[in-house]
Amino acid sequence: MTIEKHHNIYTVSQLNSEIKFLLEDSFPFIWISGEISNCKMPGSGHLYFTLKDENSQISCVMFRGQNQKLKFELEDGLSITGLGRISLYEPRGTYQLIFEFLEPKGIGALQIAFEQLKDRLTSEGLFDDKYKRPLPFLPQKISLITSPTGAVVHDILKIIDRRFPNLFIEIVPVKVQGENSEKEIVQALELLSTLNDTDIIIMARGGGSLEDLSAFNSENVARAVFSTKIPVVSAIGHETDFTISDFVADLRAPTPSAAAELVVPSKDELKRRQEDIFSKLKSNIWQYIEKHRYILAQVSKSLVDPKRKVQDLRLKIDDLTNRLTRIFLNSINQKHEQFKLWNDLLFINKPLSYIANLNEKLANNTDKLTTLNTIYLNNKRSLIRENKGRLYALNPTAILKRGYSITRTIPGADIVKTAHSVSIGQNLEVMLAKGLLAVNVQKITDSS
Amino acid sequence: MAAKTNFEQSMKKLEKIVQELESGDLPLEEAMQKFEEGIKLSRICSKKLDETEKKITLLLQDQKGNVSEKPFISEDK
Amino acid sequence: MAAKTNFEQSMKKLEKIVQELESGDLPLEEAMQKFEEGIKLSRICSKKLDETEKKITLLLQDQKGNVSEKPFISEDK
Amino acid sequence: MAAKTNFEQSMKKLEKIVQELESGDLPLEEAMQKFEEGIKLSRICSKKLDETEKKITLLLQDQKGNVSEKPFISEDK
Amino acid sequence: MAAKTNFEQSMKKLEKIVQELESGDLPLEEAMQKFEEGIKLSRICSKKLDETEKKITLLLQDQKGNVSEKPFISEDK
Amino acid sequence: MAAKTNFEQSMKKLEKIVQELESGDLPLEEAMQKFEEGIKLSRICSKKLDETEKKITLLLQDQKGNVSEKPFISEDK
Amino acid sequence: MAAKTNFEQSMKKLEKIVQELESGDLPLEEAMQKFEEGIKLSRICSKKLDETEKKITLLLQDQKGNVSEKPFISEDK
Repeated sequence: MTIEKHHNIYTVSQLNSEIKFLLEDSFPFIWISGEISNCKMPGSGHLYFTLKDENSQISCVMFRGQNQKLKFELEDGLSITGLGRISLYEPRGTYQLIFEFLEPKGIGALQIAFEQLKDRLTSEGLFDDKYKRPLPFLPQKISLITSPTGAVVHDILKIIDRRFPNLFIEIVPVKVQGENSEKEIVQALELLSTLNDTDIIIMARGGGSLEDLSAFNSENVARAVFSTKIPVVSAIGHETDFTISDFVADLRAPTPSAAAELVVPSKDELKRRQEDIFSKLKSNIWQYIEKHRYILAQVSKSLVDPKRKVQDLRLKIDDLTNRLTRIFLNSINQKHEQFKLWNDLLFINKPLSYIANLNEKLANNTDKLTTLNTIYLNNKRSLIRENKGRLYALNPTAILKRGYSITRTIPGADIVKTAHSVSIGQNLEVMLAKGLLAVNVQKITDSS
Repeated sequence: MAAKTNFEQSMKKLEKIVQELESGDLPLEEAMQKFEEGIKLSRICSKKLDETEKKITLLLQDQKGNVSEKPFISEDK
Repeated sequence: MAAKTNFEQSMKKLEKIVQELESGDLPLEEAMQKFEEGIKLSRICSKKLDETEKKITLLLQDQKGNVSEKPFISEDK
Repeated sequence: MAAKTNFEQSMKKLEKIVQELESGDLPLEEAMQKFEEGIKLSRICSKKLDETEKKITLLLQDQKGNVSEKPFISEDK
Repeated sequence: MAAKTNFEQSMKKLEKIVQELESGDLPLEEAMQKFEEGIKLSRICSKKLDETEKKITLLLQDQKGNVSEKPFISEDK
Repeated sequence: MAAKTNFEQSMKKLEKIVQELESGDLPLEEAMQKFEEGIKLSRICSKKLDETEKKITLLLQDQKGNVSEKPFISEDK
Repeated sequence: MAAKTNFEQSMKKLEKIVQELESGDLPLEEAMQKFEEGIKLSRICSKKLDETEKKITLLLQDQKGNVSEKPFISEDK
């Protein structure tokens, strides 16, 4: 307000901009309490209302993201305490409170202390996500920091037993409220951190007032949780109860029972999952084998066996052999025929006809020869006969037929012409016409 | 320690192997290797589930800082 | 040994042989040789699968302590 | 041995001989020689085919352990 | 040997002799000589044909393992 | 020997003798001599013809004894 | 011997004797002598012819192998 008296002339925008800077820088987060009035929620889902006390009022908004987390209904006349920041809307020069957190009024100093501690630890980075450790998927030892009596431990054990019966659960008994509770919790955390033989720590407590939960909102516990080497799950109160421990723990469970569920997986489920995947593994490997067997069978089936080729070739060989034999036999037959022809002709022309001719000619000549011979001989013979006949006709002894006779000496055959040419006693022969006489001279008469 | 073998990691690996086998594109030897590994992983997981004995104890520390353990007897049983 | 031969390589070879034989242009001797090799490869592959199957069965038996003969093929169909 | 003779070459020779006999009027001795060679080649080829068929049967038999005329078809049907 | 004589040449000679004998102008001795030679040639040719036929029968018999009187001629008709 | 005598010459001589005997009046001794020679020639020629005939018969007999009349021709008809 | 006597000369002498006797001027003794000589000559010639015929008969007989009294005339008529 005093700024307007300066000489500097601002433009409205400059002014609003500087005011915005001043306001927002001065009131980054403030806790404020007052009574709600004029509460509206248009279609945008943002919550608009006016916060007032006896003398003043201020426009407020809670954006949808935040107002959805509200654990109670906002209504006119309700007194609330909330955490918000001042924001100036430059185009209109109006300012308003943007609430991050709201709760009904009446928590008082504890709540404020809580918020302050939370702010401090936040700025220190204790709640940073980077410090959040992952929980073991399957813890084998669970350390439970809680009261050994009461429903909480019972519920947790029951749930764990149901989900995973064979787990090692270690209970670190502590007071969870009242005097020494903070100290015991811190000691328990430190002890577990020192022993370092557990997989996870659950800090659990049932629901209660902010006062009841104060140990879990203490800075000591928060720092103990933060410095623990083992992942810590906080399970304090009911779903709506937030504690500092919740923020600093590696995981906040809305309830102790939920913590048990979050920390311990269901053994049955895991077993089923393992079995499922194992049977899938088996079925996949068998399928793999079957697939490859099938492929092999397909390929092997396509392996053309050359029997068909062999049969084709057999037919071809038969054909060639048949042709070969047929042609060859034909040619042989032809040659045979040819041979037979010449052989027959040779026989037909055998020289026997020559012989017949020559025989005839020879016989002719021979006949002629013998005939000529006969003729010749006959001629000669007849000539002889003729001469002989003529000779006989001139036979000087022919006169004997007329009674003459011829006397011849013996021997000597001299014709006796005179008587005295013979001597008595001489033998003579007398040729008669027919026959011869042998005579002896007895007397000689000389006629002369 | 058994705790060193991570159940979840083994399951992840196993799942990956199952997928690889499902595709059917692995060479036989590799598939077989994968399968063997899968069997091992599966066995590890199975074992892992039954490894721990059920035990509920109370961890106590006295004033002097001595730590002791004693069985927890549930009050309502 | 047959086991040393890479299954995939044998399958590749077998496939190639099948194609070559399918083309039908091979001289008898070559076709015969190819066929023989094909049969051998087919046998090698089959044997390899048998061995693998045996191994699988043994592995599964180990785990369960009792034989399970290809239990899953029929289950998921 | 007869098996060493290339089958295709023998077939070619046989074909050539048949053509020679078909085309011309060869003198008896030559024709006889050709015929003899042809018959021999025919026998060699036939024998080769017999051997090949036997081998095929044996190969198929080997694989199954018993004779099967259509070895693969029957398996996956 | 008779086998050495070329069949075709013998046939030619035989043909010539037959023609000479047919002409009928030969003196007896020459005709006789020719005829004798013709007979010899005829015998040579005949023998040659017989041998050839025998050989054919043997060849065909060899191939079939049993005698077939009408081996090929009748088969393809 | 008689075989050495040329048949045709003998025939000629015989003819000449016949002509001489026909033509002239030969003295007995000469005629006798011619006649005798003629007879002898006739006998020689006749013998020669007989021999030739016999030889032919023998040749033919031989030929027939081992020529087979229709060896192949009849088979394929 | 008588054979030595030339047949033709004997025939001449015989004719001459016949002529002398025919002239009739011869004394008886001479006539008787001539006559007797004529007779002798006639006989000689006849004998000669007989001998000749015998010889021929023998020759022809040789050829035929048996006696034929009228060998040629009757045979070819």
